[in-house]
Amino acid sequence: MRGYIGSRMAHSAISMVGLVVLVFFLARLTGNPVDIYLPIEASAEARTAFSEAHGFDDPLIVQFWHFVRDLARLDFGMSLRQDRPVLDLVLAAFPTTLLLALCAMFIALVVAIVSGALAAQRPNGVLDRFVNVISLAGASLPNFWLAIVAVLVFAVGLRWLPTSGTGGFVHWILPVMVLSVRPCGLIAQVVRGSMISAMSSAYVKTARAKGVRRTTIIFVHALRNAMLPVITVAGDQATGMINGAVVVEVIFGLPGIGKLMIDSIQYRDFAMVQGGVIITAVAIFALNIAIDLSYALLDPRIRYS
Amino acid sequence: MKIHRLIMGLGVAGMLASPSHAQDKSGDITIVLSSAVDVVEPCHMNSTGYIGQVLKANVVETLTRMDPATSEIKPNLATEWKQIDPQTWQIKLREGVKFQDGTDFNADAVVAALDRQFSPELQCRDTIRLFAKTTIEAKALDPHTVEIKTSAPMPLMPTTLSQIGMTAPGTSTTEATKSPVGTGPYTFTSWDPASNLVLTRFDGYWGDKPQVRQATYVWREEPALRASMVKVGEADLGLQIAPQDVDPQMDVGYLNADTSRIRIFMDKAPLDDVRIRKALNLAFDRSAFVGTIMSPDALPASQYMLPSVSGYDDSLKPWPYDPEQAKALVEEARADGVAVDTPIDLFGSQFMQANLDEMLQTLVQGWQEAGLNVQIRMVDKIQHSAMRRKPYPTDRGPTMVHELHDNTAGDAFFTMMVYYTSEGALSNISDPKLDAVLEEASVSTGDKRRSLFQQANRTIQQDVVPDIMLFHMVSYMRIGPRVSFKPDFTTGGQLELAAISLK
Amino acid sequence: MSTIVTPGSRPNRSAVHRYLLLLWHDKFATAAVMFLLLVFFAALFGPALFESASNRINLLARNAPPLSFQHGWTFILGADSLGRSILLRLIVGAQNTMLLAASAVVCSLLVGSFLGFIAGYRNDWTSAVIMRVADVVMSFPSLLLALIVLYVLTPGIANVILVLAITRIPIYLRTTRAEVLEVRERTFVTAARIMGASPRRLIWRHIRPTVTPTLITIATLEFAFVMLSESSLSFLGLGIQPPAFTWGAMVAQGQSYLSTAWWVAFWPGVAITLTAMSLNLFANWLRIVGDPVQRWRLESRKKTS
Amino acid sequence: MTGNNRHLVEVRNLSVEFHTQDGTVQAVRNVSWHIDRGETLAILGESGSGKSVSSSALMGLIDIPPGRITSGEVLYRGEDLLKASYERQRELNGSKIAMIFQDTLAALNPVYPVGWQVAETFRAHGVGHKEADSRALELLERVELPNARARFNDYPHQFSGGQRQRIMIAMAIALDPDLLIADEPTTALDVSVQARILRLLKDLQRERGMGLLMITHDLGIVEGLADRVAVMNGGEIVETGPVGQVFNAPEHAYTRNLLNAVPGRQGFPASAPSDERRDTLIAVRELSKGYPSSSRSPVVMALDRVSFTLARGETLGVVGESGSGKSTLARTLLGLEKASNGTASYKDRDMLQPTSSDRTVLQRQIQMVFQDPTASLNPRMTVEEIISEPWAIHREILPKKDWKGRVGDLLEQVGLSREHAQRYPHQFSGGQRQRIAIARALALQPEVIICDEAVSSLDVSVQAQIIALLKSLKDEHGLSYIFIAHDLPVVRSFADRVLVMRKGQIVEQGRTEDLFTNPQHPYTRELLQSDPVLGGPVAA
Repeated sequence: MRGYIGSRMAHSAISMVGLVVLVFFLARLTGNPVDIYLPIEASAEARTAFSEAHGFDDPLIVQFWHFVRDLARLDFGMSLRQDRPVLDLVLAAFPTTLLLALCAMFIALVVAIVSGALAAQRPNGVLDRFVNVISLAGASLPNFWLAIVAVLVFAVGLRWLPTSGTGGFVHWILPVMVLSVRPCGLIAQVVRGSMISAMSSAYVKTARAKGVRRTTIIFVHALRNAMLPVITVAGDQATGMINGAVVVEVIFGLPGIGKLMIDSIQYRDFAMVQGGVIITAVAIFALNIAIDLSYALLDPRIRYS
Repeated sequence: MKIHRLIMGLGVAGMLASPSHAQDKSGDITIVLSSAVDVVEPCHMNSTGYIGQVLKANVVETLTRMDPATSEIKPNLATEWKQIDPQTWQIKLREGVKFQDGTDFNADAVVAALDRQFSPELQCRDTIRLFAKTTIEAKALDPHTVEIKTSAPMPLMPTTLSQIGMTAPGTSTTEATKSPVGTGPYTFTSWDPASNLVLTRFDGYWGDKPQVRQATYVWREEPALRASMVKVGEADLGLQIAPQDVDPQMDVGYLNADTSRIRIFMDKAPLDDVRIRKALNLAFDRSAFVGTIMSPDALPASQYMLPSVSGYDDSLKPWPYDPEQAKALVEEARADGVAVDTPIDLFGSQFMQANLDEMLQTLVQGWQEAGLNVQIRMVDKIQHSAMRRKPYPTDRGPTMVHELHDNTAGDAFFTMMVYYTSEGALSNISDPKLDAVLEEASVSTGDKRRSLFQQANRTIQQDVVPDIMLFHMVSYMRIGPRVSFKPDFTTGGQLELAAISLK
Repeated sequence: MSTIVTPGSRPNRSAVHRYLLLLWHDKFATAAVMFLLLVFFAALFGPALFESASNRINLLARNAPPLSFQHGWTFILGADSLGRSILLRLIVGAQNTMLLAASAVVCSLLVGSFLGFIAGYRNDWTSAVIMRVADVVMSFPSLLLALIVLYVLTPGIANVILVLAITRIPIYLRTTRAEVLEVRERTFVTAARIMGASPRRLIWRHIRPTVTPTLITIATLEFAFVMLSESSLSFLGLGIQPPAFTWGAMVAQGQSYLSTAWWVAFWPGVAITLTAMSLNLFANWLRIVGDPVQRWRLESRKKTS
Repeated sequence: MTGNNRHLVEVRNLSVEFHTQDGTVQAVRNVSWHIDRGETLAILGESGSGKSVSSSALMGLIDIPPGRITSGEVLYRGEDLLKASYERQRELNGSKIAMIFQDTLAALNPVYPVGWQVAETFRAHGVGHKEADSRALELLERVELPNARARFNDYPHQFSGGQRQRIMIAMAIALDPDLLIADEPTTALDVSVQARILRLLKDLQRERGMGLLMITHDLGIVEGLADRVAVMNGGEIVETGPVGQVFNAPEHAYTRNLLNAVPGRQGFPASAPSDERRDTLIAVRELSKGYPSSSRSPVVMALDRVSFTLARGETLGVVGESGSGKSTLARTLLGLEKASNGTASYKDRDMLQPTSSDRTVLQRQIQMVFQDPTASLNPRMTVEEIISEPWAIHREILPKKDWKGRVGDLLEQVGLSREHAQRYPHQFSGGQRQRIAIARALALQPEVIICDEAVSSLDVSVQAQIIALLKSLKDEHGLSYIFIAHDLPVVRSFADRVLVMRKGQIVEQGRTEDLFTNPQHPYTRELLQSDPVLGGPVAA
């Protein structure tokens, strides 16, 4: 197992190198930041001075070398826009995204698993059809649409919840709800399919022959076996969220990593984009390893092979 | 399970963290801005709207100030000023003023603040914009008199001084400050670039004590959210409310100093033909936009500045709507062999104004009916900037760019030299006669200066036609029931807390 | 429980007729196909019939409400912020929407599954390289990648397709590889290998048909996802450029009117959701029909009911 | 409720129908049987005979839909379980009536430790966690699971098939049920293991006085274990009575056919007097194949210096228990595995590292028939596509226009009809599928066919038919077979020569008759002893 994690980390490291190279050069293809940071009427001299001061006039390969050299010392550089260390800013934004993703995934999983598992008890029954339609609809609604409607309904119309921003528990309800709709729909679909096959398996028959209670059969025997594909899809969704629940963060004014990265590329704050991508990639690689470990945790056959 | 506990914990922490309700909060207000305040360096505050809205006249003050009603320059931290010779100014300072950190405001402090503006590390946007290549040398003549020598004549020094913030002498000159200190009525209390910024009343302020005790700035990019926040009472002032969300009960519209136009690059056919440029202006009905896509308070524009700016010519009227004539002009040009069917690229950038997409699409439809083929290309902010300034990209066909300009300084100079002279960084005109007029105007003063600029404006609109002038733009501010405030065209760059009164 | 079907028990009908019958036995799929046909014809003929009408700006009818005939029958669904008929725009926009989503899905499906077949079949260094590249793309925030690519290139329809296709390739790649790894060990593949079947034949005749149903299911889910991503790009100002438009762009454009004219964003949202659901239902049906072992489920329903 | 005049369990006139792909199928019709405590009843039948349906009804395991009970009663101590509530059925399941299943790998939940699963029987019927665990451990020790205490928390896949069956049995007898149903409990097991499991069941039955309902297709088991037998065919009980009586004097034609189909029941054919020298087709010398099992432990030898020859027209049987290296041998010869050492040649062509032209010849001349015909036929191809695939691969053999005719010929050769060509594999029974697989193997007119457990998964009567088919094909085409099997009677009835393999080595080889009548190696003797047919009744 330890060897496995080791090899996974090695793979991740290789991918990370690719990612670093990619993000560095791709970002720099998007133009010189000087046109944003200086007033539009700035003279050519002022622009040259700005480029020199920030090293944008060095050949790309030299810039890359500086970047790699600093990175080796875990120095992600300074944000061009905010004039603060990139690492501080990224690490300040990351918890928001992480918490958002965790809560949304948790809610999505719970709702999806319960509804999907119950729907699977009678394939093509009334409940099954209902869950199917609702989850499909949930999976195909635009996020930003849902977000604004949710604000208009729950914050402005009913005045139950604050519109946006950070603060207490109540501030998280709307964004988390909005964010969880799509994964919930997708996961419910997977749970349903997976549970149908699990419920018709031989071990469920064995459990019935032993006289095990129905709820135990569904939620202990079948569900755990049905979880592997669910974890795969959930992991995929979680990856997307860690990469930034951009739309939700933008609309609700949550200072998360997705918004940070989108803003940064708009402002050509390259150090920031690089830092953001690297840190989220670390999180995503960690998540992938965690997913593999949870496969092993759920299924001993994987654990011992 | 753990996550659940985490959520609960968060909720509890949030409740504990919010300040106790027992405290008197009647003097506290919340203002919701449209973009994040992630920089608070005062030497960018006149070039970056949201920095100015937070800092200018609240935390950091200027030596002079402009009266928005008359565009006149009034004393502020300076009590009087005089021009000794074309390149020397003498300024008398107000006495008894202290910075928020307790240091005295005196001639040395002003010299330090001016020098700081020119620090190469800071690359102050205000300095780059206001002084271009001109340098200055400031020195203290006595504790309350400063002399400024400039490398080139600067007749508008008092106006320029209304845009330079006086930071405390202790402020770093090598890196952007993250807690600016000035002489203003509010101290910079706290700032979390991710979520909010708080200003608190400064008790040692030299002027009148304002009503607002504390102001919290938050930001939301989504206009509907800003509107909702004021509506449900989460904020007292909401800026940049989208025209479609406007509720006349709560929202106040005001000319925001921005004028929109479409600049024509006159170098390629068919745009090199003045008939085509006129046809472009005649082919749509400006008044039809007002109250639909544009706010009902927007004004069709004839010149690239507000009527209150010195140098504006009242006699000029916006181009009329005359589709027949537009069509005729195009046909005439076509008959003369002008390639009128060449597709024209119209560049725009979403961040510039609300409903831009819709406005441009409507314009394109009008031009299409006049027989011109224009296609919209929306680009990123940075590409938009690169498109607008010299040196211009060379590999392009006939091009037009939508742009906005605000002249809050009150003098036509700040518009005309940049946009309409051959040397201007954002100009595509090269007309020696016009250059001569503008050159003369820029060094003149008084009525002569004004009438020369007016003359130039007439030439531009009627003979050169380098642009399609659109509207003087309107912004809406949503004002909550607890406060009253009257926004004006300076509000885009300055939001004086002292001008807010509590009900 | 004899498993032999006596020959001749099924009347000899043409293949088309037989499939139509099979379709008729799944009422949900029938409804879905009918809706998809509607969309298909709209996409095919919509622009030719209504292109100019759908672009006619009429500021007087701005945000005209739905279910009102004041401006004519074409305004039954209301008008958008420029007074254009939403119904006509939905019909005309179907072409770009379908073209964009289908191209993006097909591109990523082809490239992703091709790489997946290679990675799965040749379990050597090529596989490792492909997987690492997939990891890089996976961990690169997709919206950020889209922004960068669209800043570098211009946001024309081809580039939007490119961006959407690139970011979704890993999904197909990983699924295909996992399936291939499993299917290539099945006995019937071994049997063909013993007979001397070439790798190409093994992949094309044996592995591909087994993997295809899974890929099709994913592709239909992805279809919705691509429509939504395109919408998000429009929301961030980087989608398809006017005067061209898609349903996603219509939602994005209408979202700023949600509090005053909900219908502007609502109808295109409904169109996206219905298309996504129909595709999903159709794909379920297709999967059953395409599998000789499952097909009887539809056939027997005809006998029993 | 404990009236002595009543049977422990009685099934009366039970009829059940299922909805399947071909519409409604009568799974059982008017089935009646009964069983008492301490008694062993065997329900004997081939696949699809409906032999498991009544026991499933007894435990409420028939899913509704697709199944539907149309008539009858299932009485447990006089109580009709078909009318029992879900909760009442649940109470009885596991505590009064228990069941063990055939495929233990599927029937045990793969993700929970075996101890937990055994203890669950207790917990489901109200025993506390601690006590359940300790009693589960006692049970595992009782069923002689080696190292039970240490392996309490291991998972099903970590045990061998025989061990898993012991775990299943422990689970079933936990609450001293009145009736234990064993549904094909030993089918997938090696003969020696099978013998031990059956002995264990018999002991437990004697010890606890349970009724034992044995559902099986294996006549040897019935003969060795049961008191009474009910023979089922096509959903009906065709004959029932004490085992001795039914087996010695079968009344129903089906029973007689079934008994006749069992290899060796009529005595074994004297193996062909094939002493004349025939040319050698395949020669294998010192063939070895090692797997590096893990970084630390030593190399596991799947094949250890194996040498033998196959002559033209000869049938070479390869026997041995699972894991003995039989299949690895086949796979290595076909180039699916790389040999670590040794040589193998086919008519002087190197089989292990053939040149590309040799490879083409080998691919044409040596074919294989697999154990599981369902898995070895691509479910998405029609029979015609499957059989003509070899020609699609080796284009030069047959022009495409002739494929259809040849497929028809081949289908007829293997006893199917031409019309079957357009069907899909799932529309055939197991035996028919195996015929299709054989037709495919014949398509290239090979000289050698390797049969890897080719008849193991088939019913006895079908098995006999397939063997007969193979025999006739051999005579017609002069084929040679390498016939891998674990079923000794089958091998004895079919092979000319036999290799006995154990742990990758050939422990003994010789002419079939010599080897079976006069085994030299102790392992061969042990193997023969365990076989229910060859070795005599288990209980004896």
